Amino acid sequence: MSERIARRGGLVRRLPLVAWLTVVWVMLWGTFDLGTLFFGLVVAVFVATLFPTPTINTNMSVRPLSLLALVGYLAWDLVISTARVSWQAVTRGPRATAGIVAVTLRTDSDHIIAMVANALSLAPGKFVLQIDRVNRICYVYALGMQVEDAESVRREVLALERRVVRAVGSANDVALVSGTEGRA
Amino acid sequence: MLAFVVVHLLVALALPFLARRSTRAAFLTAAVPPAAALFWVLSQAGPVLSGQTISETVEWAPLIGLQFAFRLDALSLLMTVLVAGLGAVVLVYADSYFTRGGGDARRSAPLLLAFAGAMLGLIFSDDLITVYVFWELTTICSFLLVGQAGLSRESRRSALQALMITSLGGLVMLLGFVVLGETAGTYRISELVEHPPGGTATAVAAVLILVGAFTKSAQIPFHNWLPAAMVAPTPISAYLHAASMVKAGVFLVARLAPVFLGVPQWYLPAILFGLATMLLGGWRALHEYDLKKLLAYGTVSQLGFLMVLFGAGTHTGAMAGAAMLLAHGMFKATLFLVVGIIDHQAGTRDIRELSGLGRRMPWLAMIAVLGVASMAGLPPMLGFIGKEAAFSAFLTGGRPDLLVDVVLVLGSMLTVAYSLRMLFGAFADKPGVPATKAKKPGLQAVLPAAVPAVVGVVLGLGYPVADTLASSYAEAFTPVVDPYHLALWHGFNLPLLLSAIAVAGGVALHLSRVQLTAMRNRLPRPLDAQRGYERIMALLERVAVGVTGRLQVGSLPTYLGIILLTVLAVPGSALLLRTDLPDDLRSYDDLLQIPLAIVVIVAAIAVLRSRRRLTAVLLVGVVGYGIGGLFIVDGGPDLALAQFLVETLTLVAFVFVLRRLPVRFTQSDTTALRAPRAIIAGAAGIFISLAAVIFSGARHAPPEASAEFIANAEKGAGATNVVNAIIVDFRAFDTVGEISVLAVAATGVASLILASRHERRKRSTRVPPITAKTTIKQPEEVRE
Amino acid sequence: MTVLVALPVLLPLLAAGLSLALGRFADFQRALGILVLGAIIADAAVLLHVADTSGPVVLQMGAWPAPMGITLVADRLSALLLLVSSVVTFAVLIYSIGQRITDYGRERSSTTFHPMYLVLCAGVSLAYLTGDLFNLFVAFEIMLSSSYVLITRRTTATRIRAGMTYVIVSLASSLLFITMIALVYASTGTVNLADLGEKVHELPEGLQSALALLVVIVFGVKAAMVPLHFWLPDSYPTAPAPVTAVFAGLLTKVGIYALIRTQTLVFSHAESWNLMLGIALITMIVGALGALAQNDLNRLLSFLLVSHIGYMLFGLGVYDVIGLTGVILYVVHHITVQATLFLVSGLITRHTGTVALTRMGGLAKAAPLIAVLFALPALSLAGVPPFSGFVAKLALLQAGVGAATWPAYVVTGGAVLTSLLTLYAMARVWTRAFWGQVKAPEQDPDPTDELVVGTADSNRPMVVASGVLVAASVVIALVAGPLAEVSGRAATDLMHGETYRSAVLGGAAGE
Amino acid sequence: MTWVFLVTFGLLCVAGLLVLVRLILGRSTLDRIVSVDVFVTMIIAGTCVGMGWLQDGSNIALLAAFALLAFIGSVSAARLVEKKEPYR
Amino acid sequence: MTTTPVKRPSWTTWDAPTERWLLSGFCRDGKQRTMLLELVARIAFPTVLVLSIYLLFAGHDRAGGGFSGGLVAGQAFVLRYLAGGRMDDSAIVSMRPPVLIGLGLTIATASAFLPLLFGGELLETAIYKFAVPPLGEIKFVTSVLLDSGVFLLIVGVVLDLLRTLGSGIEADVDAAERGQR
Amino acid sequence: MTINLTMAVVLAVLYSVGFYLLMQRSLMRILLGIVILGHGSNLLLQTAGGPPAGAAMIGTTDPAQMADPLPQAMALTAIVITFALTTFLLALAYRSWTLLGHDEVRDDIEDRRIQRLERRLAESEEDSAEDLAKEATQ
Amino acid sequence: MSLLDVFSAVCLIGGALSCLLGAIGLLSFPDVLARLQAATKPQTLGLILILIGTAVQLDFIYASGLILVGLFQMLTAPVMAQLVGRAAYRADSIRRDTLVVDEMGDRIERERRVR
Ligand code: NA
Ligand code: NA
Repeated sequence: MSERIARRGGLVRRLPLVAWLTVVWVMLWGTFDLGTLFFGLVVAVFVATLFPTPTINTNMSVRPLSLLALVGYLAWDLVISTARVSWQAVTRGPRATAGIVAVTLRTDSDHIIAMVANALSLAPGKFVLQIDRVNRICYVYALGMQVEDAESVRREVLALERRVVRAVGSANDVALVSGTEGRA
Repeated sequence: MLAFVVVHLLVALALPFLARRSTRAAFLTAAVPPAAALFWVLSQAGPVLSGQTISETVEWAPLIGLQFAFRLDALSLLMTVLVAGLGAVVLVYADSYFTRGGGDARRSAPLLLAFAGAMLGLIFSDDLITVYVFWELTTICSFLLVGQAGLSRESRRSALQALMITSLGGLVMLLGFVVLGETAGTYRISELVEHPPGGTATAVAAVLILVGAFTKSAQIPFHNWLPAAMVAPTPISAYLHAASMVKAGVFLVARLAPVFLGVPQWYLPAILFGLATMLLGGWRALHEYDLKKLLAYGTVSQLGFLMVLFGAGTHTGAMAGAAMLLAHGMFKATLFLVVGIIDHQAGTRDIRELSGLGRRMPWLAMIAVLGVASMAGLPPMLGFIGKEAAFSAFLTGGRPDLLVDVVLVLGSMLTVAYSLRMLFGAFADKPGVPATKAKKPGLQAVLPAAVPAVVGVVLGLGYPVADTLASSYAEAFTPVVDPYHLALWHGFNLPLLLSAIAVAGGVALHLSRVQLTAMRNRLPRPLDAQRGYERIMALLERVAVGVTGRLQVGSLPTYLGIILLTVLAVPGSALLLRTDLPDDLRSYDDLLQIPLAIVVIVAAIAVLRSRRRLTAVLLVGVVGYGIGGLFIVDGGPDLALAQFLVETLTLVAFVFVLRRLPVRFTQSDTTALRAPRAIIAGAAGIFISLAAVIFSGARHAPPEASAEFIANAEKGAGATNVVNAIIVDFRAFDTVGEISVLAVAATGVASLILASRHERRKRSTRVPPITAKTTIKQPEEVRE
Repeated sequence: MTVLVALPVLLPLLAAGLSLALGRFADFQRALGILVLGAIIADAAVLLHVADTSGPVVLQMGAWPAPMGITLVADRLSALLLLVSSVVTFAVLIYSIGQRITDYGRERSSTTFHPMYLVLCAGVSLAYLTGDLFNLFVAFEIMLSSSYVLITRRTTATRIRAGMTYVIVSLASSLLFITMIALVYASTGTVNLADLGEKVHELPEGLQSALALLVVIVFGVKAAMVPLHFWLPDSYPTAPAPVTAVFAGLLTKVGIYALIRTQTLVFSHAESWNLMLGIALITMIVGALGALAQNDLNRLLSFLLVSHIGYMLFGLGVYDVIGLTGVILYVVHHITVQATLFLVSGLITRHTGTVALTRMGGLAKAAPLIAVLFALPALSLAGVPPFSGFVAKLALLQAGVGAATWPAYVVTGGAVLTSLLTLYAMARVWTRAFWGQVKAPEQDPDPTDELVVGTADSNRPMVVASGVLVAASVVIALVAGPLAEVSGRAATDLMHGETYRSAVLGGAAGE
Repeated sequence: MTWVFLVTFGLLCVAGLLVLVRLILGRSTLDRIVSVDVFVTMIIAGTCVGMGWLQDGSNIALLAAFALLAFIGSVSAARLVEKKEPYR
Repeated sequence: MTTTPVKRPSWTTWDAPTERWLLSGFCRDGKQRTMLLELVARIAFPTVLVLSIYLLFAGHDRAGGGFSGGLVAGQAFVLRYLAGGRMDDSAIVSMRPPVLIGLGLTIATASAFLPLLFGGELLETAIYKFAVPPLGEIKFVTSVLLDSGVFLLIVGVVLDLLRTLGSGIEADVDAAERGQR
Repeated sequence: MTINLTMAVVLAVLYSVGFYLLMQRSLMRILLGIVILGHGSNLLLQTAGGPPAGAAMIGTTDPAQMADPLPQAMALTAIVITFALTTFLLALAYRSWTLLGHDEVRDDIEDRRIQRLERRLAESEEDSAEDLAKEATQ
Repeated sequence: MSLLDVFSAVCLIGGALSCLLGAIGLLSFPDVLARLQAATKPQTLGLILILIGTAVQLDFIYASGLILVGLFQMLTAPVMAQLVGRAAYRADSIRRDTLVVDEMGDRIERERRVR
């Protein structure tokens, strides 16, 4: 029953999606005129209506500045990590070591956990091997680490979580991550 | 004439329905059309015998010389007496012979009538193809009549033997007809007679046609089907295998003799094989105990005799042949019907078991005597007249002709001997054999037997009628100054002496029959036609099984290998032998082609070595992506896009299926096969690549159509993407076809995959499966 | 007017689409199929009439002139074959509807059979009509893909191997086909058949012959010419009767048609073609011998099918007007008769519950109607007069003798021998299955397997459909005169490609 | 500018061939899956460079499709491997 | 959102998200679920559909066309299947794949006949241009009808493959596992 | 117009590998062989149009520099058809697996029977020929 | 060479180098998990750099499409990594001797013993 209702849940709820799809359409055509926009809107509404997605409770609020900071951090991280991993590949090669570290996140939302995992996995060197969703544990694989590096890995992950939450998390989550820094 | 033939066949078609009600009505109804045909032909006898002919032509497919051409002349008139006259008689007789309402009766009535119709068509034909059409129809009727319900193995064998031998002849004859017709430019017999063609082709045609005549008329070495066919019910033997069908070959020789006058390939085999057949048939008849078999060998012998007479192609020979043809039909029909009555009433026809029937059935014995007398050539029977003429026919020529006469006399002796054997065997009182119990036959059985016997006597006494008939036919041959005439008395001359010798010799042979049989049993039998036939059929079977067993190995890899070998052997050799490599060879056109090529090549070769399914699939995916890359380099973005999309979807589909299959390939092939396969595959691959180089080097002009596409795409098809314009507009029809294939494939996949779900559903509602073998092996683990 | 040329392709495709979309309505599917195939018969008849009286009917698809667009051409040959084929497909449809109704009841709809069958018909029609080599490939694929589905429908453990053989060999030959098209295009720059006919002759001699031979092999696999035939007897016999009937009747003939079309219009041979004559002889003999070794009725018929492909190759090998006339006549005859025999074999199998001849017996008494339905096409196949097979065979023999070369004589002799062996094979079927003691029907070992529905009755539509085809073959014999005339004219057209070329390319031809 | 493109292509080609080596060596199926994924990415990159070189961007949307494809193929293959028995 | 499993879950099911990311009547068992994948699928699915529609319409002037468009749309569904399992309710209009295939074929073949109504040849294309003031000039090429038929059919084919090779085989695997236990 | 040697080698390898795989018993290998052959033939079709050139897009490429569009269109059709048939064969392999427990193309049973008969005939000489003749002519 | 060209050249060559380094890593690292790091991530960077380098060369109307490609790559690469890594772990196709710490394996062991 609730499914049906969720499905119908007006166009308003789907506005971000429609907007995104319209943007995609316009970017694909590369022509920025009224016609393209109009048809993009038509297509977006068509797709969004024909294939509805279930509602998800997200209290996300985007903070542009923090988001920009996050993107910048990720870009920098990408470059740095690439260099690091490449160095590993060239110098250590087959003798490279690695470890799997459990990190308990502080936030409890599918979205945030997924985004953290995604952001973490974007750069080389680390990625989330497994998520224990119920216990909010991310098992992070880190390349080139030694036994003593486990704590620093945990710290890095939690720092990333903080950045993500600040960029898109709800006020609640922000409160959750700030202050209690570095606790694992 | 066509009308009569058609009426026969139409009535035959309707008869099964009548026969279901009453077989008696069916037989009697069946007798009507032949009788009518006989009366009509006899009513035309006057003009026909005076040299006029009646012709009818119905076009069928003139382009290939197919037509029904009919002609009533003396020969066909004579044959009508046999075919239609005896047909009517036999049909009436058959009703008394067959069990009323029985399966054989129900089957035989329509078939006999159809046969009569086909026979009529045959004897009326004035066209080679028409002859063949009816010829084969009689063969088929004979097959069905001999086999009947095919209950016994013997009847099936005999029917098949008759069918095979006569069809063999028929087909060879057809070839002869075609050769003759194509050489002469016409298939009309009357035209061929008027303008006989010559040359090698005609000689070849003569031989081929003779083969047909020999098989149908049971000449050596094809004679054996005839005695074997005696498993048929007696009316059928009497009609088909004595009076009419077996005459078809002789009739054909008679018909075509004027065409092949003076062709040695025609008359030499006819005379030689005829003589041999006459002797052999007579000799075999002397030792038979089964009355029907005895008569059958007698028929073989007589057919040989007729073959000699007609094959000679002389005026007198033709006269004799005509007379003997008629005589034989009459007496043989009589004797068969008599034997049929004996068999029917006494339950046996073995002469060792029959005794005293002459006294029990004096009338029947009388009739038999008339028949036997004609057969033995005693005056005043028609048989005597014919034999006189026959002896005369070979007296005028040189030494070879005399030799023929000697053999004819020998043959006649044998004829007399087996005639006596038949008569005494059937009717005499035999010491030590108890008198056979037999009911007196009914009038409906005896009368039909009597009719031909009486006709034999009447035509003998009224020999001028027979003479007119025979002369009228013989006119076709080179006219002689003083033509021979049939007569009872020519004075004391050599033929009469020969007749006397024949009779005397025959009586002597009959008296010494016990010694003869003993002698025969001591003689080696190197040539047995029956064994020969069986050997050949066994050989055929052997060859069939051998060839098929060796070629049809049932192995798909082999079949595919053979296809590839054929590609290599046929166009491959044509290409290699007759062309050179083009001279503008380049090693590459775009630098990027090289790395992509390396990727494709390495991945493709790696597929061969991969043991795991998923690895192989991934490697094939890389090949596909690499080719997509090549498409991009080549300037085909649409193509590349499609290639990438399809490759991915293929990969996904493979993975879906691999969920269920084992991780590794099953290795079942022996390594021995690897090398030949690799060689074939490599050679074929190199051939195609070579062909690609050579063929692409042969074109120097850019394609016209493509320039047109580029010129018209924007205005005509509304597309600047020319490839797309081709797909949706210029060649949109291809696209429609292509999506149909997709739709079909998806439907097929559904029907295959969902089948197991249906089965599960069915199984859950029913008893456990009977054969569905679902061994589910848990796939191996993915691990190094 | 010219639209009529496309209807035999587009109508069944449209109907197939509707049939898929409305797959739940059994009666609708049946009615649609019958309606469309009936319409195609009428259409083909009109096309034949027009093509015969006023020349080829040419449709340039999308109004693009010939070398650009795809051209559909109904000349005498294609219209004639289309007509005969559509009669066969129509009858087979009736038969299978009847069979489905007896086996599953009236209400059951079929999501696969009807659409696939219609697509198959479209593919066959397109193969006859198209004037474009690549489109011919598409036609083959349409036809073959639906045949794959039909042959593997309701496949069982015992039959799946056969389906695989069929699919894989066909796929392999399709790939060769595409390769051949690529080579053709590489060397000539066109795929329009009429255009190709002109361009191919600009190639060096060796390339021409290599290409012609490659084409022979590509179509030879489909046509089952020896030694490319092995797949056929292993696969056809295992499909249900109507499927085998239409496969045997049509699919191989489409291969033959393609062979004839390409070898006359595109490539041409100066005199009688000895290689083809040799292949013809081997095909005839190997097929006939194969038939004699069989105990399975359907396999026997399949080998005979192979054998008689040899006749058609024979006429093509003679390569003159009368030879091609013979081929056309033979194809027309054989499409009908071979399909009929497989349908009747289906009736026999349902009656006896087995395909093994040794386990049958007494059918002539037990089922006289089946006996008649079997006997007539059997005799016709053996070339016994006055049936259609005789007419066609006679034309071929005349062609062989008329060619007056030693190879032609030898093959003519082989044709006669094959005729005899065919008759022998048929007579053996008769003596084993129809004569002898009546045997009780065999128990069906696998009731889910459609191939043998032991002791299931054959309802009236099935018998009527078989009867209609038997009647059709009789009619072919009856109208042999006009038919031979049309075939002769068609053969003349084939020998002189100008009619076709100028009809397709317009005034450009002959320059 | 041409040399830039040539160098880029050269580096990509070398990288591609290295990937090919891993693809052939394996050793596990997952290695191969990763290699295929990387290979497709290389082709995307190469195509992109080519479009830049030719100054023709009209078909750039293709790349979006390509990027999607590699992903789907790898995911499905990885799923297959994963489906087998769990750890130990 | 309280997930209190009766049995302690195997470690392989830890990845299951707590929310419903994709609309699906049937969920994969936890073992196969992946939060990240479902998230990506949720975002990518409509995006890829838009891409596919773009390809359909862009085909005339750039690489693409009904065929590629249909395949890309099909890939969207593949992605959705990989992430979320069976997709019985993926759209508001539920249509069995064979029906979609049939519809596509019908449209494509019917579009061949369409020009006849306007006096053209079979499969002939007409180009219409409209000037709609605010949107600019709109070009309509009739062959897009054929392309749409192709598009629909391909989508139907891919969906059918997912139904058969995807879910069908999955059901077989399940049945086999049940049978073994 | 001649195809360059690199492409010729690629074609040779693709066709050889495809043909070799085609002659295997494992249905999956055969299937891969068909896919590879499909790749080979599509590549051949494309290269039949001529050496690499610009995409056939009016407005972006000079018509003189355009690659021949027709082979591309044909190859596109061929790709789709090969794909369709590949999935079908895949389903067939799967069906074979569920029915038989293997995915191999084994030899034909009926053909095997005739081969056994042939071998028996070859071993036994004259005497059995008689029986066979009886069998044959029954 | 304009400044834009220089930027473009840096991006292109840098991207290609990144790809190459990734490929080297793919070849040299000991097990799937490590190779995964080396292969997929530098690819992402490399691709993005190349996209940027190309976008600079093209008209903006075309370059917009490249943004989509980049986004797509960034969205999917991590998912791919996680799925493959997880599969490798589940299928036990990793080298445990190179793992200095495995808190996940420890936990699984612990829970198994408890049970
Ligand atoms: Na069954
Ligand atoms: Na059955």
